[in-house]
Amino acid sequence: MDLLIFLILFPLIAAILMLLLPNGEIRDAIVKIAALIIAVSSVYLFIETFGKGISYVTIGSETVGMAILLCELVVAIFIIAISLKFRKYIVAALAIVQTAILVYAEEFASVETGFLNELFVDEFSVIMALIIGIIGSLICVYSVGYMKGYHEKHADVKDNRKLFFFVMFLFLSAMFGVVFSNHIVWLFFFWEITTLCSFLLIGYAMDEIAWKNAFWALLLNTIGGVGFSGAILFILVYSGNGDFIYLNNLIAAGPVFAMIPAALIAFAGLTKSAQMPFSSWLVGAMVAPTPVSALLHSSTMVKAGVYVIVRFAPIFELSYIGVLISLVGGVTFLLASAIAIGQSNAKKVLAYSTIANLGLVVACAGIGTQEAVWAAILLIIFHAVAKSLLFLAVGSVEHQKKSRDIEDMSGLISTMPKVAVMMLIGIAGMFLAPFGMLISKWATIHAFVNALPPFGMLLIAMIAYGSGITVFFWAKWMGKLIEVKKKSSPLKKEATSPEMFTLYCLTGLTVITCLLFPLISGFMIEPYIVEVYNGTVSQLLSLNNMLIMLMMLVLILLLPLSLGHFSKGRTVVGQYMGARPGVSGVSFAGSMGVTKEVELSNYYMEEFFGEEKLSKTGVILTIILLIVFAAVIILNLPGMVM
Amino acid sequence: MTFEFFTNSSFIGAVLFILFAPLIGGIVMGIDRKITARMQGRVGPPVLQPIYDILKLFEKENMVVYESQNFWILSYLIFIVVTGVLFFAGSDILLVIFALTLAHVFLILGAYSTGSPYAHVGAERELIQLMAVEPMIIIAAVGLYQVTNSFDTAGIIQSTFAPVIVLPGIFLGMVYILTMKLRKSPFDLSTSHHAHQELVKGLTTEFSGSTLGMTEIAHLYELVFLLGFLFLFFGTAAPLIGIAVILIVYFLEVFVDNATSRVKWQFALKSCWIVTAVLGVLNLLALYLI
Amino acid sequence: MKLFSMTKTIFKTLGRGPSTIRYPKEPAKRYEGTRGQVEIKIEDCIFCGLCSMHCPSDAITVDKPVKIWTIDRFRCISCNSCVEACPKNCLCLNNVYHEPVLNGPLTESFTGSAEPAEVSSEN
Amino acid sequence: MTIEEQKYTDIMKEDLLKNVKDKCESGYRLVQIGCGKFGDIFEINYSFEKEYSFENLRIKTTEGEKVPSISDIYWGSFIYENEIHDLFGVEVTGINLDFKGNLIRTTVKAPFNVKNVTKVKPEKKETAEKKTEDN
Amino acid sequence: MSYLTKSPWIIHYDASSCNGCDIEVLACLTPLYDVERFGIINTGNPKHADIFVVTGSVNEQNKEVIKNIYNQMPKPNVVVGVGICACSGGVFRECYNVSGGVGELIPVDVYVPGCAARPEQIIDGIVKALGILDKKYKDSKKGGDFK
Amino acid sequence: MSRRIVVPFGPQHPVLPEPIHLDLVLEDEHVIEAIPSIGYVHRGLEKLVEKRDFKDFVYIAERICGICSFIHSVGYCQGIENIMDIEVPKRAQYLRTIWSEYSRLHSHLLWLGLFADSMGFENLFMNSWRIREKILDAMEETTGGRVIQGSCKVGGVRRDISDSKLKDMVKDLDILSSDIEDLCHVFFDDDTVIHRTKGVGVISKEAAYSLGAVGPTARGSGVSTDIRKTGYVAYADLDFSPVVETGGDCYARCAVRARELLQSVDIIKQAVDAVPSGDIDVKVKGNPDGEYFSRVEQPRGECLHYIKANGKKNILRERVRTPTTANIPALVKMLGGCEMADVPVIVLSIDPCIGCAER
Ligand code: SF4
Ligand code: SF4
Ligand code: SF4
Ligand code: SF4
Ligand code: SF4
Ligand code: SF4
Ligand code: SF4
Ligand code: SF4
Repeated sequence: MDLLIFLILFPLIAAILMLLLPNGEIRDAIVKIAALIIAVSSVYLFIETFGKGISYVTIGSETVGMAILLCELVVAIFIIAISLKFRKYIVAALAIVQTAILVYAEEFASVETGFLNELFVDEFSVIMALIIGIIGSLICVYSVGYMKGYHEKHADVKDNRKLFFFVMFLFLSAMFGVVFSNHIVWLFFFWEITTLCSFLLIGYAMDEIAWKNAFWALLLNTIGGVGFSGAILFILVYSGNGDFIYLNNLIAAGPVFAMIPAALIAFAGLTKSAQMPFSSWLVGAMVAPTPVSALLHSSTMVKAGVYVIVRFAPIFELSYIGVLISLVGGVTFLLASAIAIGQSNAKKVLAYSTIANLGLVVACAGIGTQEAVWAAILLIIFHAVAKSLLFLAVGSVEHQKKSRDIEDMSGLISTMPKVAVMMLIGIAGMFLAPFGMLISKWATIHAFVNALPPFGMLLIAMIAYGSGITVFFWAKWMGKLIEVKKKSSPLKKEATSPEMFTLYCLTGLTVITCLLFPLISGFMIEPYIVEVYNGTVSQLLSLNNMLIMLMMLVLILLLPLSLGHFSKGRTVVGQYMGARPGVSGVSFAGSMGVTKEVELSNYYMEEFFGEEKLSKTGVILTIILLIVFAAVIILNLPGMVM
Repeated sequence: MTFEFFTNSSFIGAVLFILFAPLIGGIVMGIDRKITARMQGRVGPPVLQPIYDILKLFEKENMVVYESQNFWILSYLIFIVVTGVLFFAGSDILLVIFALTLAHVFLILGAYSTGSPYAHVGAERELIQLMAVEPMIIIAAVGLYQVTNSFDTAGIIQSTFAPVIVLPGIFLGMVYILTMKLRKSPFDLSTSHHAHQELVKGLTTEFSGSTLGMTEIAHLYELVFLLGFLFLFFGTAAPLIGIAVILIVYFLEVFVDNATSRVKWQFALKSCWIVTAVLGVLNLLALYLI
Repeated sequence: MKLFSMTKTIFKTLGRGPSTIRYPKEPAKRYEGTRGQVEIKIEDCIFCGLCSMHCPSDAITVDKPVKIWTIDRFRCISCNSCVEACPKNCLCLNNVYHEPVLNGPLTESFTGSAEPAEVSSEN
Repeated sequence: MTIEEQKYTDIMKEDLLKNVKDKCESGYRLVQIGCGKFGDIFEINYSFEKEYSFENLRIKTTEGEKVPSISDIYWGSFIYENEIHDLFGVEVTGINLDFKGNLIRTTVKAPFNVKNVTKVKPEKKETAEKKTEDN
Repeated sequence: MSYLTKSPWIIHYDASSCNGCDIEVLACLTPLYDVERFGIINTGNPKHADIFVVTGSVNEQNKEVIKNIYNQMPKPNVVVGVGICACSGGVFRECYNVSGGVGELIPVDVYVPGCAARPEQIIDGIVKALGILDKKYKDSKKGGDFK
Repeated sequence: MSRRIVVPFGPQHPVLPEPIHLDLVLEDEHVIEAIPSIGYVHRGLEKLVEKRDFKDFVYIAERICGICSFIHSVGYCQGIENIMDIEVPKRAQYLRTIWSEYSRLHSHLLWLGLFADSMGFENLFMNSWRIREKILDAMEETTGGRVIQGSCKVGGVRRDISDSKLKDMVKDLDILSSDIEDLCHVFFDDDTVIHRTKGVGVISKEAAYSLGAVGPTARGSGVSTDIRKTGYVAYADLDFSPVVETGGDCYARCAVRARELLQSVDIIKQAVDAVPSGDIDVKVKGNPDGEYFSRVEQPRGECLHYIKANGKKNILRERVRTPTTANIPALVKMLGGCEMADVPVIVLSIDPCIGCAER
């Protein structure tokens, strides 16, 4: 399977090319071509491996292994150096610890690891690869248009687009690495690269706040990194032979041995996927240019986090460790959703909703049953598509309106109809039946009712409340988009053509994934589950229900046709304004002889859903959960040692 | 047990619902208004008044702020019908709930789309209500599943014993929620049947003629659906008791409507969530002890 | 502090039955003293104009030379002032209200000849 | 049969604020401010009450003169002062909530400052004619 | 008979009335007179209303308000002027700020004279208005004025 | 970007029987700013004194407002009588008292209904008004008018009430008071009512006094002021003391009015017991010359009629300062920082009567 290697290396080559090319048409063209190649090859990978189950690739070369370890060290040194330069001593210390553990494990562990089957691919990897390959590269295309505008508008930010595109492609490369690695040290290596990339991208503007947030992200991720390296240490120290350094072997070993490393890696996954109490880095990452946010949120970074947790899900089935992870996810889902209500900054809303959705994935993975994993993977897919669409749409609006505030998107349907409609579809994809996320939520509920009582019920309660909350903040946003106070003619050009192209593609994807969801489920997720759980899957959602969903979707797609009917023969009158005199449009004669204008803002209810209060609650709750989590691990350790 | 949409019985259920729900809903609402009037010392309107109202609305001019508002309301009506159809055809109850939410979101979007201050506040309040009731409904569905081991209404209704016996808390919680769903005082926050003291007409301020008529029809469909939902707690195991209890519950709703002032949204939200937690979640957890 | 303190009143009201007067099926209730509209015994009128002078809303016009007494029903506020002012007691206020009309103004003229009073409604 | 003794104190406009302040400090509440135009003189009454004892301060002013607002002393006086401005055209300076002639909006500016503003002959209904009469 | 006559919804506005007629209009809604017997509901929103009940006379300030309400009522609709003030301006007709009855501003279909108009009279007036409403509906259907 | 919602509240709004408007600036539903404005029903009737004979002006005075119509006519007549030094017969004074208190009953019941409606308590509204109809019946039977009584005139009253009718009226009132008590119980005790009224629109005693609030608005804040205590008409002979509550919120203002209902019943009973026989009016000769501030206590509080005359048939100036005008400054203060849902409740809690405030 050279394709795997190609997918990892090609973006890397593209990245290096980016460093060499100057700003301009040529580079833009190359970005597009490279993106196309990546997307096509990921699709090709899908076709190649379709129905083949799991397959392995052996590099088998000591040199590559050593090179990876070396690179790992270089990355570590870079992180340590830059931390020291900016006097972030804790980050440096953590990085040192993590590297030390790794080096110790590699060099002094008593086992010979060998190099065999370092890479692998199965349905889950392919799904992830498709997400990375298609959505990730679309975001790169979008960046071509966006970054030009970005620098026109932000004269104070140094134009470092070379570096920008370099890191973007590097990121893709690392992500492919993460999902294809079977060798855990390799996995860790790619993992660290994503940390580094995100650090660089968040800090792109290079001003004080950007650096601050970048370091914050780095700090939390290195905490996770320490956990990860702990897992490697554990494996190498306690396993009788080196086999367990391979993911497939480790998972096959079952909970008795794998529980602790799985838990530690899952802990790293929690940090990377921005679960509470680590969620703050993702919110801080909003300072980066919008494509970066889109990339971090939809197809890379956080997805790496949930990817590893879902990978280990079978280990967690019906275990307390798993329940604890689920609860962390559940609490995160509930509270992050609630916080989103109080936000009017579109990107922040998206950020919190990402955190919340990942929380749901984590909750599913922690439960670890077949249905739960099925739901988790569905969530990952739908979330990636819809979320990237939303981020990019927000970015385009931001360019036009000079604001990322939802309140400023009022009446967008009249000024930027195309983007607004796409945004509406994206939002619908996030919470409405019969669109994607809702299907997943449905599956999640089905999964939880059968999970480890009574925790399943607790999680159900969280979902129940959380879904009410979700409806609120998405629906009010939709409302804002279509709320036209006064009709105005649409902008001629809503965004640059690469931007529009990306948006169209993603909108199409959002709809298509919903339409094809029975197929995706039947041909990709179910085989994976069958394989992992060594058995047949129970009917997760009956075909009937899927058909009904499809019919609803078709209905929704058809309904806009009625608009034609309604555009005739209606009497058009202005809004009801209390019959106030002096009304023209939405302005009216107010008290004291002043003419006022109607303003319509959404509700934010900060007395209930204040960011500070809720984050604090979430952090405290999850820290308690993590302490219990640590206690369980430590209690389990002695047994392992013997 | 499993639900087959295209079987005869579910098809009949769906068709019956589409045809007769507005009529039944209209009569129930008419009786509601009659009883309300009596409680106020008045004679009240004819029992068929709600139906006259709707027929009248279709005779009126359709006045709009923007034409698109009609689209949202049409979608609202259609998806309320879809909700009911799925429900009475015996489909997955979670799916039914999601369809209901979808329908309401359409209604809310319809209100938003007019850009009117009163409709706007009404829409926000309706959203708050939606958020307030959603948890309870989902928990009710899960509770029913726990008892009957089926998510399909067709399966739930055939339970060998009335689920209400082990789900008393959830049933009461649903009754509490029902007040909000029926937009009755003390929870008639977003719009109301008579003039609304805070919002004029709130949500529906900018709808007129056939558009308003459609929301009213949707309202009737929803009423029948909600009563049907309550019936699930009795099922075929105790149908007569079920009907009797539902009648009593409905009378109580009318009574409560008459015996309370409107509360503020803060209270509405808090109380619904607390009721959900205390009656709903605890009931769910208690199921494990049995 | 209690919920549903309205219960007693509600059930009392329910028990008592509606207090509605089913007007127009039932006749309207009226009292003897109810102030309705001005009536004139035109035979007795001497066209002195006192009523007109004391009418707070200038509803009455009196044309002495041609002996026409006119009242604008759209102006009369049923205040009884004219009745009290009339030296001949030829005015009175009955207890019947004027019924709604489709268009106005609504003036009624009475001519003081020996002939029966002529009532006309001009537009 | 006087129920309440009528107490009037005529004061100079310049002393108004001082006198009002005295009233305020000795615990009176402001009952009303009322204006009347008699001849060319505007008479403004400031009525106060304390424990059912009812007293008036009265100032006189003419067209074009300004009257200081007492809203710094009695916050609620704006309602009367705006009203006097709107109906009589007396300029009151320094009102805390100045409606700028929009409290009571009238067809005729400062109607109480105009003689015979009402229609003389009730038959004449047309607004146009009414307006010509106003002048 | 169209259904309009079975379910007339009203909107009430106090042009410059003295409250006397207003409270009588309100009294019509209350138990003793209970106009809901005829399907009448006080909607308070012009866009839902079929009958516009105006009390009091028109003055310079509320002219526009009355017009706004009238213009926001979907057709067919009728206007009922309640009270002498709405008919002609009543006792206040000569006030400088009163320009006269409501009929001078918008077409009034039924006048209910009286000061204050009695609830029974108002009911009569509304019943009369229903006939006109029906007629307007039929005419409009012939003419196809609206959809 | 601000999170403001600007709502044009009124002039046409179902909760407002009369037009006023407020420019509500909200954040969520929290009121940041609410500036009221009036001016929609200004007729300019004070100016009519130039046209109307001072005796006929009473018909206009009573149409200043259809609710305390009667008390307005008392206020006006009393002013003229004081200028002209007319001694009004005792029986007339007692009848004026009785009708005034009936007006208060009718007005307070009306208000309780509207107030209940303002918080969406429809049944309470209906039941208040159901009871009120009984009061109106008594009014119509004795004066000839349901809301515009037209039975007060300069020099006395225009109609007498027979003693037997007076007795019947007291009997009816006894029956009514049990209904009224049931009703008041709801306003006092019901949780949902308390939720809407307690702590809403608070105005302290000092603020109420210095803002010049009158009537139940002032008394709800603990300011004991009641012009009836000056002893006009027959109040000097009757035993009562102002109803005072100290909460300063909507609940307190509501409680004041609810308790005043029972107080009025009591006053009427006292008056009926004490009503002397004799004439009901005296002949009025000549024209007034002088000025007078006539103060009466309306259901909404102190109302002031200032009359200045110069011996002509037409008086020079009639100024009416109505309770609502006096309460508007307090209202402005109450509205700051409330919830949107509270706005109708607070506005109604001062029982605004715009008709007379603007005249
Ligand atoms: S959208 Fe915002 S961050 Fe992006 S370029 Fe424009 S202003 Fe800058
Ligand atoms: S819900 Fe409200 S509007 Fe509807 S009937 Fe009841 S009180 Fe009236
Ligand atoms: S009745 Fe009197 S006013 Fe009339 S003409 Fe005779 S004397 Fe003159
Ligand atoms: S009753 Fe009054 S208004 Fe009517 S005509 Fe007589 S004096 Fe004039
Ligand atoms: S006052 Fe009497 S007699 Fe004189 S004109 Fe009038 S009605 Fe005739
Ligand atoms: S007609 Fe009479 S009661 Fe009606 S508003 Fe006019 S003055 Fe008042
Ligand atoms: S306070 Fe109100 S009820 Fe009383 S007279 Fe004035 S307007 Fe009428
Ligand atoms: S406020 Fe004025 S207009 Fe309104 S009812 Fe009272 S007196 Fe009449």
